[in-house]
Amino acid sequence: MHKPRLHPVASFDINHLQYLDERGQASQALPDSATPDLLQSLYRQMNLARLVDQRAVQLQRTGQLGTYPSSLGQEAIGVAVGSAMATEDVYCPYYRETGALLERGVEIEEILAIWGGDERGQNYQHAPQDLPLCVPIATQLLHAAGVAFALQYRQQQMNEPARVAVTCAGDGATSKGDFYEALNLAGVWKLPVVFVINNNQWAISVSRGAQTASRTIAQKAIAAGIQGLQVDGNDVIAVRTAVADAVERARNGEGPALIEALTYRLCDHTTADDASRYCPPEELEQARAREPMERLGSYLRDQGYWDDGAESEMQREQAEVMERSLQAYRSKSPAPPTAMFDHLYARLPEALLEQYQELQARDSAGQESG
Amino acid sequence: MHKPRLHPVASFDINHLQYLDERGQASQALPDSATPDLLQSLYRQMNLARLVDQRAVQLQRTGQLGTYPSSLGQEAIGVAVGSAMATEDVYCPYYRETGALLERGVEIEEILAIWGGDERGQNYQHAPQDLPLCVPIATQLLHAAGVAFALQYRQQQMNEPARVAVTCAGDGATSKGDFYEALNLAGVWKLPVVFVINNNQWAISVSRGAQTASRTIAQKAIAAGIQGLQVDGNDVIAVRTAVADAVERARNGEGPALIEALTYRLCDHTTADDASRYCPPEELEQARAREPMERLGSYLRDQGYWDDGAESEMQREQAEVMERSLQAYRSKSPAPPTAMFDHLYARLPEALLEQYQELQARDSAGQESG
Amino acid sequence: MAEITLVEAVNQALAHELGADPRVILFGQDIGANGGVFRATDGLQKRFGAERVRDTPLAENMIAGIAVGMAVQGLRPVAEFQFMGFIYPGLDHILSHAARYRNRTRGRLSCPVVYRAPYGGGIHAPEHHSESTEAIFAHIPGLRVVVPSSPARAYGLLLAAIRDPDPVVFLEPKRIYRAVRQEVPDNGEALPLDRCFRLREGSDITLVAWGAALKETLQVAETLAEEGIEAEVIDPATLKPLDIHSIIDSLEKTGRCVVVHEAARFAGLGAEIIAQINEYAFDLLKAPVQRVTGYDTVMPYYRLEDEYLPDTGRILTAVRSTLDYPPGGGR
Amino acid sequence: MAEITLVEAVNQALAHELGADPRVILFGQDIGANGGVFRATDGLQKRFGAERVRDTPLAENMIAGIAVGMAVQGLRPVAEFQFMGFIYPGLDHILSHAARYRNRTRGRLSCPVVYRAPYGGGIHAPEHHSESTEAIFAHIPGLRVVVPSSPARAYGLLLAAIRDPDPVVFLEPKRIYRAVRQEVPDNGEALPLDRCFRLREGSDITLVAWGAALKETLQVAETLAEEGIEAEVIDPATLKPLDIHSIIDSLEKTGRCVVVHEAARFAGLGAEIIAQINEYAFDLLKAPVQRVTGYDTVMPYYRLEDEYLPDTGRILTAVRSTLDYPPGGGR
Ligand SMILES: Cc1ncc(C[n+]2csc(CCOP(=O)(O)OP(=O)(O)O)c2C)c(N)n1
Ligand SMILES: Cc1ncc(C[n+]2csc(CCOP(=O)(O)OP(=O)(O)O)c2C)c(N)n1
Ligand SMILES: [Mg+2]
Ligand SMILES: [Mg+2]
Repeated sequence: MHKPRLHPVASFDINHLQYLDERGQASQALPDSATPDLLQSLYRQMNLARLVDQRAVQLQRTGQLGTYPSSLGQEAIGVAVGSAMATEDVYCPYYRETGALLERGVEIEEILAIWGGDERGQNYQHAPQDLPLCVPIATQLLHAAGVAFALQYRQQQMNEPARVAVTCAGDGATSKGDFYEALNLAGVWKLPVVFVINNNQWAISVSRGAQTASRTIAQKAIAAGIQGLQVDGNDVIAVRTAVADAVERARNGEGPALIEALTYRLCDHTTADDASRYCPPEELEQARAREPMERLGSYLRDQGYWDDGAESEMQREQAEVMERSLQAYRSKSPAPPTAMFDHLYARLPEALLEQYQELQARDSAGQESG
Repeated sequence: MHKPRLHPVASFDINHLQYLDERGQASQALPDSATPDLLQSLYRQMNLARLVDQRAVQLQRTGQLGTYPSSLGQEAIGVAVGSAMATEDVYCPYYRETGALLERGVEIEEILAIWGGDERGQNYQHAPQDLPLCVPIATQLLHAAGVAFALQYRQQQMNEPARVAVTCAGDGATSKGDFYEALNLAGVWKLPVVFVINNNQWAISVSRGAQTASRTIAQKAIAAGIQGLQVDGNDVIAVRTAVADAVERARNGEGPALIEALTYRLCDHTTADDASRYCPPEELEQARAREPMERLGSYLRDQGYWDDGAESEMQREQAEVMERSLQAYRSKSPAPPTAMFDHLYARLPEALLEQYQELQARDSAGQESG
Repeated sequence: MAEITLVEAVNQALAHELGADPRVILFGQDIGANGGVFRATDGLQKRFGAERVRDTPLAENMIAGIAVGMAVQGLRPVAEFQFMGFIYPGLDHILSHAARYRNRTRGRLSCPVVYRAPYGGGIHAPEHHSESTEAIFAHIPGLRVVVPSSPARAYGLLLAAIRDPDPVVFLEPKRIYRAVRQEVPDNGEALPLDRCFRLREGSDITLVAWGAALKETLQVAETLAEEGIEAEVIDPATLKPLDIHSIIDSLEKTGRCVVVHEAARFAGLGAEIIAQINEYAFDLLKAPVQRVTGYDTVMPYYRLEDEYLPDTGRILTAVRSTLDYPPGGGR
Repeated sequence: MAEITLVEAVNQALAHELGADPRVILFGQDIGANGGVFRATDGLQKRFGAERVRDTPLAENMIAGIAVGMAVQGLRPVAEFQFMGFIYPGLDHILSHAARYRNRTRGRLSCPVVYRAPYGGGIHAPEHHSESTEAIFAHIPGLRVVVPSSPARAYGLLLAAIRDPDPVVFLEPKRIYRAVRQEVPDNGEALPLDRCFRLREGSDITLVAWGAALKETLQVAETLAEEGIEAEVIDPATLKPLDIHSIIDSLEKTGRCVVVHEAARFAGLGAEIIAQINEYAFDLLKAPVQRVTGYDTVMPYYRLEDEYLPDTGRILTAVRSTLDYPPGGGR
């Protein structure tokens, strides 16, 4: 058949960013922002995230916590994202976010409370503007777009300082309309929002390849006419640099960005999952070799920024912090049954008074007899 | 700031196809499929679509029809799409589809019945597998993906011949999650489906530029890892060629495609709309010069495939067809009130019997007294 | 003072709040230059700027979702859905997030958003343009569901909805968008969201209806009055949380009740009202409460629309048999 | 024969229909190699192939929508939503399309799809994993809504749902997925979708409940029996269309009724049942019908979950006061 002549009307490139390779060697000169102090702090925070994850899984196994989603192997993403944001920016997390939450100032016992079945954990004492953990996949991406609009509006109409919304989601989340609608709106309204995808290759048991035929997740930005970049998600320096750049651009009114962070879920999806049912063990093994902690650790040691002394000091300190948090978590007295009505509306509507009183009566009866 | 080194990991081009330029001159050699017969028939069908549209708008103005969406200026798309499909393929339309429906064998009086407030119009007598008109924006795109899966499944599991689903939507529809979810699934499941976007620059009063920051609609295919192509939507030959190619590829198991057909809505959104509230008159004027009928007409005349005689013969014939259809539409007796229950379920559930009988009683009471 | 229609009263309320509160922003499809397909936002973009009265891309899920983000970050978003039939893609964000943000964060964040939509049938529109599924929203804890039935109530209730610290689904009965005109002073006075409106006093029977169905319900009350039967007509207006006590108070007088709504009967809001009457006023009841509603089928295309909607004939029949209960035993 | 659980009965029914009808296909998130998060599809992909038991990308709106396309083109899709709380993004396709395709095309096309979802609380799961919003679906004309409450009924009703020529929302009470074991012969025999099941005979009071709430309801019936009070327990199972007549028949004997459901009370299905009892059995009623339900608030995180769910104590209280009605007038 005769081939028609086509006129190119648009062309696009998708790029990948890496600073530290799998062996912890710099594959290019590090950015100026990567000071020893920063790198040490990123290392510490990743370690803390991993520790919290481990203990949370143990708590779940011993019946002291509900279902918990560990972020084993993906700590670089959360920690880098949290670290790249300014305090006054607004974080819109999904649920696999221990590292980022810790960076944002959320207390360990708050994180435990959330997964321990207690809404009070979402009442972050030190991150008052950040959104709560979001369970319905990808919905937080639209909330982030809305938050970004509010920030933009408050800057432009109410003379407030420029702030940015940052949000995370998994690779599975990119299949949901919310993802695309959020990117599209962010593009056309030029919203100050940064979308970070934790591409850990799995959505529970569904592999990255079964989610989408697109070669990269980053290229999905093209559909919305926004910036898209792929980063090595096990290289905390690459993630932090990419996110910090994107946040700066967003703050300067240059619009949104999508960042795909390539990593691997080195754990079950949650404590309710059994990845051995579907995850090829070889793949897991290979992925282990690329994980982010050792990579940064060996770079730090190579550079003389870290040693055994620093390591054991950190482990001791963090173990203590964790222990205190566990105590706080365990000793928190339960909310009364009526708490389920306390924040449903700003004020309890008259129509609900009877139900409230029924719960109240049950509670005092329970306390008397109990 | 030091610029990081980025590695390109993917690149993409979006192309545009045109055969007939705005003045009706061939901008490249026509495809073999563009025989005089085919071109004449496309011309006729576009004319018929325009005639039906005109009369429908008149009917609405005189209270004989409900709200009606004309496709003035966009006839090339529907007609080309209908003409590029095989009879046994399945068409999944939206609502601005007069041209395609006529090609598919839907009766003019059926189209009028639909907009005249009568479900019986959706019971196409001559396109039994095609989907009904779809009002909720973009939802038909997912139905088309489902249909395509069924066709693929029936071919592979039940040894039926290869068939293809073809679906259309507007530029506004590309902002809705359904659009993206359908493309993404089609890509990853390699479904035999062709998505055609009538990019008429408006979604009611919202301009193409306010829908999305993406330079083209065609590039949205990149997000799903599928083929995307932009065509001159006022060039019926380009649209037909592109759609026919895509249908063939889909039929051969080569997967889905997205085709953006660039055109302009030369009319109000529907008879309930007043485009003068938002549409710049200059823009409309310029767009008029690019409309598809005159373009093909002048090409046909230049080539000696058409003349005044053929034109008046066609107008006479089509006027007759239209008149007969109008008669049929007007003379159709109304459905009884109980019809609203006749096809709710395959069999009327007992729980609804009372309501059915109430309607029945009202009807006979009405008929007796009336 | 000029008399205005219900849809003009909506416009007046929106304009009032845009003027009064810089946090208020409006968005939706075609609400800008076009002024909304029903002109509810006519002229507002010109007056208040395109930043505050914004057209969105075509995605209801997005509209519902960004409203949540805007509201939790201190704005007072008022989102328009073009028709109630197009809210469904946005339900997830309304039910799973808007309704829950305050509760989820123990009051740290809240979601004062108003989701507006024209609702109901009777204007001979295409499929999906005639929905009345208020019961879906009314089932969801954390939401308020409000339906005005006159220009004055549209104005006062919409002001209240925008000022309310929690999410409100505000459903506008489009069949009566232009049915009556009323003087509605633009005085910024909100109406309460926690009680019924008694539109007519009477002691023989209580008629409960909302939105456009009040038109026929009030007509029936007039017809009855000519026969010396005095119907009390109650418009709950705020369907959730529902002020059942005003209805019960009325039943104390009448002991008889008919509920009228356009929505399909099964699991419609009429059922809840009957359930609560059963619970709170069992001993007062002299006859079963009857429902006059849309049928339990898809709202038909417009040729049969009038057969679907409750009309005065059906309401009258129900009223008479309620009054005549027990059959033969008459009043 | 081995005794199986409710979730195993679901698996058995799915396997049976996959084997019997080549048009049946299953899809959803993690239903393939993983066998579903509750293992409802365990082993089915291996047995019937990845073409017929398919994992989908993560998009419920897509799942709901493609099911429509598959069904109208001759397949018998069975779509799994991972939890009821994640159906909402797909509601639009269920309400606006699946429920309407037959009607819209005057029977030319039809939509025999089954939308399955685990539903209800009580398993200490995170937020959104404990929804009971069956009333939303029950309000929608054109749907069937089915809730099994035992392994045998899960098997028979799911077979019927898959074979039904119209769309069915099939809600599986996950709290009792593994609560009891029963012999369930794999004989391919469907149960009817148009009538209630009487789980216990009695003439003193009628208890209506479905899904997991039947567990406590039946326990209460046992407790009452020890006191010589015989409760009749009715499981409607098919909530829409509802076989009200079996309930009315029971009321002919008992004159008293309590409805139990996990869902929030306001505009829940209990209301509809009471409304119909009011309509059909007004003169039979010796006491107001009471509802024991979830509270009208967001299902709390799991620490307070048990306070939210109806328990035997609350049911007993309601039963006793219904039996003792009028208060003091006692039986
Ligand atoms: C709307 C919705 N559907 C389904 C689920 C159940 N679910 C929880 S996590 C998950 C997979 C998410 O995968 P991905 O987005 O890649 O994130 P990851 O968990 O891998 O970090 C699913 C299906 C949910 N939470 N929300
Ligand atoms: C879900 C949904 N939202 C809103 C509408 C109302 N509406 C009908 S047509 C239309 C604009 C569609 O624009 P586009 O997709 O570009 O198609 P066009 O009408 O221009 O052909 C809108 C908003 C609808 N039908 N469905
Ligand atoms: Mg993942
Ligand atoms: Mg358009």
